[in-house]
Amino acid sequence: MIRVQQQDFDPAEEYRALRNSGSGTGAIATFTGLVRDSGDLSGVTGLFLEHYPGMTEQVIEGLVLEASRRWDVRDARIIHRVGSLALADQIVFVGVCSAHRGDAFAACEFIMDALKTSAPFWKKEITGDTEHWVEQKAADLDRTQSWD
Amino acid sequence: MIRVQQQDFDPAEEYRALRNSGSGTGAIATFTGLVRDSGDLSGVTGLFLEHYPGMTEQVIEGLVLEASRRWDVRDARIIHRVGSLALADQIVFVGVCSAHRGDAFAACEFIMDALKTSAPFWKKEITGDTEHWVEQKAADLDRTQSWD
Amino acid sequence: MTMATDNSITVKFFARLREELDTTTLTVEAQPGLTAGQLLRSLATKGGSWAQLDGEQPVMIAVNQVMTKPDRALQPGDEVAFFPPVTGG
Amino acid sequence: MTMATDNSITVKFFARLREELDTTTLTVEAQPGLTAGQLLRSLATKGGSWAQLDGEQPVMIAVNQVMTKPDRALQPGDEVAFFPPVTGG
Repeated sequence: MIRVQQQDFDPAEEYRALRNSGSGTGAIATFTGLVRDSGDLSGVTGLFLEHYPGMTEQVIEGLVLEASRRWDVRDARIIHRVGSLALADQIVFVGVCSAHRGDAFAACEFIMDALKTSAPFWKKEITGDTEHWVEQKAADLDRTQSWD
Repeated sequence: MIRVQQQDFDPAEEYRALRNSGSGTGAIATFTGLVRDSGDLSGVTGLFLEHYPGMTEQVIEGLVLEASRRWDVRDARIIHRVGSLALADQIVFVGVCSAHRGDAFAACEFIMDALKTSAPFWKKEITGDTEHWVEQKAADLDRTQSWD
Repeated sequence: MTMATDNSITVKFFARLREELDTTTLTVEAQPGLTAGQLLRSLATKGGSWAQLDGEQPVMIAVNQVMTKPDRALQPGDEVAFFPPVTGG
Repeated sequence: MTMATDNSITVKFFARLREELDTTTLTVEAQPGLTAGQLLRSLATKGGSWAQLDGEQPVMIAVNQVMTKPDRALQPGDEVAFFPPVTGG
């Protein structure tokens, strides 16, 4: 399940769906990203998130397929918000369920890392009345390459 | 927050508490373990979980301290159930929030791995009318040692 | 009104590029052998904020919604997108 | 009724050991220099299911609720626990 949407999401609903994925599920790993007060800038009051409709969903589907090739993945649920977000808002959710905990952790972290460097989303930080397009971090590229 | 209890827990409540840990929180990683139908045996219908009251809580507190020394950990919430559990029941919850996603994932997985090899819990698998104390897995020891 | 012919290529811009070029979409004529990188450099010759497309800042390229390298040859009907390195998640 | 004296050591068993020995807790007298490992081997001499304590299966040892090695010397008032490798999570 992959969703790109403006509206907020409820991780509890996603967790319930993962938990109901069958009696072989022993492990559920989830990640949620929130808008925090310091990114490239400090004093961040909000974000604007742009994406490339169509391509985004395709890229994320590819990441889930790749994760499923590498690890035991019973189900994966990914939500990414776009548009205007406020401080402390939820941005992204990645949840994976598996028979085994190592697989659940690895697949969840892999999808999250790869999403940051290959899915066409762009973040603009807002601090009061200034705006700043976030620069890609070398550290994020390194994290993604570490899965190769 | 560390709890060892017979009753079930609600990961959504724990997530809410983690989310409210302050404006510097950008990442929440959670793990939930469920009773699944095949462990040492196949056709598992339930578990019985025993622990060493007092020592358990101390060991888990030590793991949280160790994780906080290694990574940025804003808050960690750990729940482990004991007593009789049925198939698909929730066994354990580990949730960590941090400024950064890498730290949240690492601290969550470290606590979960270390909990499996150093916290005094013992699992008995029940399959119909037979019972079987689960044996410690070499793979679990390996995973814990990989953090050294 | 100009109808897009079978021979056209749609070009899209996103994020900082979209804003700085003040352009969301434009249409160009396909030319035999034209690569995505050549198209990018030809757009850079428009000058002004377009000049940045000529290597000043990293520009990522997708053709038909799949990330690609600059040497990818473009076909009539292709959708090409140029955008800054992605920063979601 | 026997009062636990200042000189006693409490011994606890858990999980498979607790069941097979049919013992949750017992009390032994502290002896100068007695280590946790020596106590374990002395309990093994009771025979029957106790014999397994002499190295047949791995036994983990905690003293005062902290995991320890068999060469740990025991003091009066200590709480010693013997149990199989842990399997929670």
